[in-house]
Amino acid sequence: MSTSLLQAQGVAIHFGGLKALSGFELDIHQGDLKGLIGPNGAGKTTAFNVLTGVYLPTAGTVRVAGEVVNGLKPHQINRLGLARTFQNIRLFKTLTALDNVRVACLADTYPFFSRARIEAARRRSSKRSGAAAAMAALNNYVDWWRAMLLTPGFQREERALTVKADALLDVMGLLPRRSEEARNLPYGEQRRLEIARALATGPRVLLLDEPAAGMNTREKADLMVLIRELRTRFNLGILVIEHDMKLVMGICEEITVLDYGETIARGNPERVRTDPKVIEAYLGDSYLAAQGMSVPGGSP
Amino acid sequence: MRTLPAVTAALVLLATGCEKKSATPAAPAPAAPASVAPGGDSILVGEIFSLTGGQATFGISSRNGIEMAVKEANAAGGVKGKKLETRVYDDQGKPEEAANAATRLVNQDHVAVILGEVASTNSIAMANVAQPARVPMITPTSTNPKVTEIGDYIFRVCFIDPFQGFVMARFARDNLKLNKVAVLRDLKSDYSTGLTDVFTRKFTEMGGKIVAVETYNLGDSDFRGQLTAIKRANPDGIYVPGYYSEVGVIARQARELGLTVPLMGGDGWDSDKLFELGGSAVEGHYFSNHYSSDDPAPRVQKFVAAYKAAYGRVPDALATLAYDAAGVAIDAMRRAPDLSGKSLRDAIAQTKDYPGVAGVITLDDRRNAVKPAVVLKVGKDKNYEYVTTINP
Amino acid sequence: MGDLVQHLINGLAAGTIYALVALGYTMVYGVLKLINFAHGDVMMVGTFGAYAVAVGLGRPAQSSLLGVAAIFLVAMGGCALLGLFIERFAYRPLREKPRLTALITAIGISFTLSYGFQLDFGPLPGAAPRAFPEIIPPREWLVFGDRTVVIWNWQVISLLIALLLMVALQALVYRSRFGRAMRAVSFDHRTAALMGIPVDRVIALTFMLGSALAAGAGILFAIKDTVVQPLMGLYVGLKAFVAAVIGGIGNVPGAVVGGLLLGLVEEFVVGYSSSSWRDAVAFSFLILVLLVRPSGLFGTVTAEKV
Amino acid sequence: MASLPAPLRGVFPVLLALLLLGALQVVVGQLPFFVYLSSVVGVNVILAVSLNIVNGMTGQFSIGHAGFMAVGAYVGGKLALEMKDLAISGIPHGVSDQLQLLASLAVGGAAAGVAGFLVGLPSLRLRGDYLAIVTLGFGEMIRVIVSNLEVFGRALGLSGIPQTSSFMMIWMCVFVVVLVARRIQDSAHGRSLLAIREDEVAAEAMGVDTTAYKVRAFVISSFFAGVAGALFAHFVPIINPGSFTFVKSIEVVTMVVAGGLGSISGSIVAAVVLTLLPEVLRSLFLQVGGLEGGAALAQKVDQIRMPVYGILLVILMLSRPQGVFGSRELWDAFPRWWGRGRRAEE
Repeated sequence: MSTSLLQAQGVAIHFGGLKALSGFELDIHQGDLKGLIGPNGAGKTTAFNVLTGVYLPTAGTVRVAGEVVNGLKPHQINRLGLARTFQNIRLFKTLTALDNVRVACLADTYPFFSRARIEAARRRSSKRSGAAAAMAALNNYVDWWRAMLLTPGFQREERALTVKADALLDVMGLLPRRSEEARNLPYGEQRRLEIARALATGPRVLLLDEPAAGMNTREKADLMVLIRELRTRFNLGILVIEHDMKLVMGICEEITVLDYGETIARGNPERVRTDPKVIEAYLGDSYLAAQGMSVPGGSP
Repeated sequence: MRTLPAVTAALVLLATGCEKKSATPAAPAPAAPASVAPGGDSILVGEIFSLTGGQATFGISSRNGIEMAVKEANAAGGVKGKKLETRVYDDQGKPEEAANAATRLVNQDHVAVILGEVASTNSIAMANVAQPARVPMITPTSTNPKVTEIGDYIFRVCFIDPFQGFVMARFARDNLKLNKVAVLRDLKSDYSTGLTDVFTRKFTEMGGKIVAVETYNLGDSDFRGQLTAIKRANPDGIYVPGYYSEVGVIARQARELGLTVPLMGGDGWDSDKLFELGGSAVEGHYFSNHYSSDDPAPRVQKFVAAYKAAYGRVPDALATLAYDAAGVAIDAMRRAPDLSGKSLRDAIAQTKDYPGVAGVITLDDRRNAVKPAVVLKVGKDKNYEYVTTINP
Repeated sequence: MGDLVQHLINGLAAGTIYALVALGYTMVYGVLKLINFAHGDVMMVGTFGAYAVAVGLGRPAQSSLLGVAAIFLVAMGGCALLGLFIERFAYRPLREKPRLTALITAIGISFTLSYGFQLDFGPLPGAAPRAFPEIIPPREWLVFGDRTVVIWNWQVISLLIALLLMVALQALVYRSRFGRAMRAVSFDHRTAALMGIPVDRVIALTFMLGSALAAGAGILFAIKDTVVQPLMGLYVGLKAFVAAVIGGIGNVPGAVVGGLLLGLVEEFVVGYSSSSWRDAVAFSFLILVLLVRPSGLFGTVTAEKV
Repeated sequence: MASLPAPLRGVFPVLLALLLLGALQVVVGQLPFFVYLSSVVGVNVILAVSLNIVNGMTGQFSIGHAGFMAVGAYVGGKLALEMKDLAISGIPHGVSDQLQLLASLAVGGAAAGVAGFLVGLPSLRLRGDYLAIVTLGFGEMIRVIVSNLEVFGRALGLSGIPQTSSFMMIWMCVFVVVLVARRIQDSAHGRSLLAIREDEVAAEAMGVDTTAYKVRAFVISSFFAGVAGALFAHFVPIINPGSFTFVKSIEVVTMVVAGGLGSISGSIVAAVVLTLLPEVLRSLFLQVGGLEGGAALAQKVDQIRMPVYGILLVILMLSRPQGVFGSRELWDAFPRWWGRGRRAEE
């Protein structure tokens, strides 16, 4: 199979005495569509935060595209090809839909040093290469000047960015809403805008944190189709956190179940569904009482 | 990167292509005729003082002094058949506001003469506006030498900082016979720095020794750290060339820490507030000043009585000098052939033996008044005792 | 040696005031997560109130036990009301708004008070400093050697008051019902409201308490430095904030320790270097603490929720 | 303007402004008080617009802007003093003066930019109110350091700086600052700044190097504050530490907040109005109030300015915390007229 795009090995994170996550393993390749489930407070979002660099793991390693990313900042990890959405939608509220996506469209122009050259310098020396950082910073400063002087090249790039962003909005069915402020969009559209924004960073792996939360049945069905479509269209590996069992079971090929930070089960949907530990975790929690409806019969 | 050679070339060109400016550049055209008041039936006198802020009593006293001089002149029939009128602006103690106000006085109000500022920083700011506009300016109490150096339209009716430092150094050495003196100066005021410099030089020249130099910031109210450090040096006296707003508190805290040696200062001490803030702790200390209200000379006593009647208190030096500054200006207006800036300037420059309340005023060729200074001792009943006069 | 001890005493005396003001800062921050920028100016208003009462009482009465009590009570009570007023009309409407909105409001109030008091019309005092009456007649409490070290009665009284208040506040916060309510509000005021805690009242009371403390601190400050002036609150307020942050904002003993520490540091900078660096050193201290240990010396670390 | 060829779009507005301001210069050159007042207004506009880049666009609350203005004023002023007796050969003195002015603006701005970098690097790790207090502390520290340096004249400050600034020069600077602020706002960089303001965590997750962007915004903002300071030094005859206290910082903050955080045009309007208000009130009192009462009131105008700023801040926060303009722009109202309004282009 292809090389691993996102890999977690023995990842643990402790907050004071609380073990929020321990012994977490994950491996995502191109074309994978995996799920991460568990009761409330099981550590799912914590796992996302560790993978994307918001938290530094206490133990274990995270690799993105083969590179160890422990200690890198979220934006650096993002540039290696990992993008995410948020459980509690975190759009740039007062920016338009278009601008939300354009923020994430990283300009691929490098006025002084090519991206390849910077990468080469970075790989040659240690991870934190001064030369590479200097080159990137210089690039960026020059780019600011181009923006201030409004050079023809800069105008061209801006137009290219807009075209790219429009294309993504179109994919997510948001093109008619492009000039709307994000906060004014309905909930479902906000969720889709978040995905569009994540895609704009050009990821190879996409992490979706409860993408269907707050959606009605119809919207959820559409979303399932869309997620599958995205995977093939953008050659992605996808990891989904979801409360809606039906959705997860419906699209994921492999599911990892967390409880109190421990991985209690892993496997294909059928195996996970029948795993006694999983059933206990959900039943033992009052979770099932509240959410149980969704296990067999779909959402209320 | 292509631009780099071009930039370098430009820099080199700049570096090599510089020459000394030949003489002074062509004088800017004088602003609109400054002398004629808009109404035509009155002459406007501009005033700028700090009426708010920590040293507001200085500004208010000065304003009162000028007000009195103007009233007296108007009562005596005005000048050239016209009444005098004042236009006062508050600069809040800030130089940029002083410059702003001066610009307003010159260009909008078209005043004949500008009187103003106590703080030298602000006077310099004003002078830089008045000079190019050719509007004469007289500062009553700015003692920094730089003020009148700005140009030939800028005058003063008081002595200058170096003289005050000189006076106190001589007094400390000759009269008080001090050997070791510590200095506590205000960092935020140029006045305090100026006095300190000259005092230090003169005092050392005369064989004394400066044993400690400590600093504070205008607006502070705790000086124990500095005073404790001074106490360690065990001086015979402390020179505190600051403003009354801090000196009173300093005196109290010095006493509290067991420092009983005399404090010495300059005209910045001169305010009723000194007694209020310092209480009994300020008694027995010395400062140099422009005049003494105890002076039995009739013109002094007449002024003191009139001022007391109008404002309910003994005039301090600020009020007196402001009164004199206005007097010099009015006297010059009477002597000048017309009220254009040029004529008025010439008339002021020719001031000779003008009988000011705070001494006879003769302006020298650097437009400074040559006057003696008095040393006063702070007395028990909220008064100043005249100690001696020191001549330049 | 003698001057070292004297510097220590001076520093402690100055630090005591910072500590007292910092207590109010830290309590308000504790419940509201608001840097009450106007705290120092509330202190100034309280001090002017005390000044007015003391001058009104006149010479013998102002330094009698009853007179001093009256001065403290009126100033602290008046400030409590002022604090209540500010909280009710300026901060409460903004409680659900971004924190910066409240901070800007606080800055606005601070400027209104400190520069408003500089005006010289109506009952306002004008800019010139005024001598604060000697309501605690200064007496030497201890004198060492040939007056190389002098400790005054008011220095001891202030320090005792500060320590006493620290203990009392600590007990209030951790031992009383009201303190429990305060801590609940501090933790999450929405949840606290759901639990039946009268959040508005708790916050208002905390504000009143903090403002009253500020007035008390202001009077002790005025006794120490013998002057009152409208701008006195600006810098003391800032320094007290620095002290509160050093001690760990929201932490009662931390505020006192931070205040005393800052007072000592400033005193030694002034005594052995130059007063020109005093403020710079105080702010560098703040920046250093925030960068190295953002939760202060006694604070606890909290992780941000994503 | 939309039909303008791309290479010209960058410079065209500048050329246009140059012509327009040149023409205006001829007209107003003879009105010294107007020129003076417009200089004060211009400097305040630059300060407000530049602070808005940090406080409005990036959402980081700095209240130490006066410190950077001080750096620009002192460094630029000192350079001008050093060059005072020099002129570039081969060109008229007037032109040489203006070139020297430009040089001192650039150097003053650069020095302030460096100061901004040094301050921003550590402090921008902090958020919200903590950042605010730390910037205040840094602003004061800069002032203390400057006022302790012998080369900068300590308490007396610098005087005798050639008064070579002109109406045209100042407003050209204003124009350039506004233009740059607008172009940043309309560029990928500006969108990243806005994203940081809206949600720092999300921006970071979308690949925006938030720390670097914040520092850059801070540097640009400080640079322009330095330029404003250097300009200030060229029309105020004396600069001293007292002009750059945190009272000045709060004045600028008031302008930005009143205009609306994030609105460039809001900052401009607020800076103009708040600077002119005391002047207008003063003339009004002098005109209307009769001689005695009017003059007395006119004197009070300066006193009541600071408390009025304070009350203004409180009222604004309570009634309209987003400021008068919110984050909208004046030019959004006339997209066609302005050629390429932000939304019209999209």
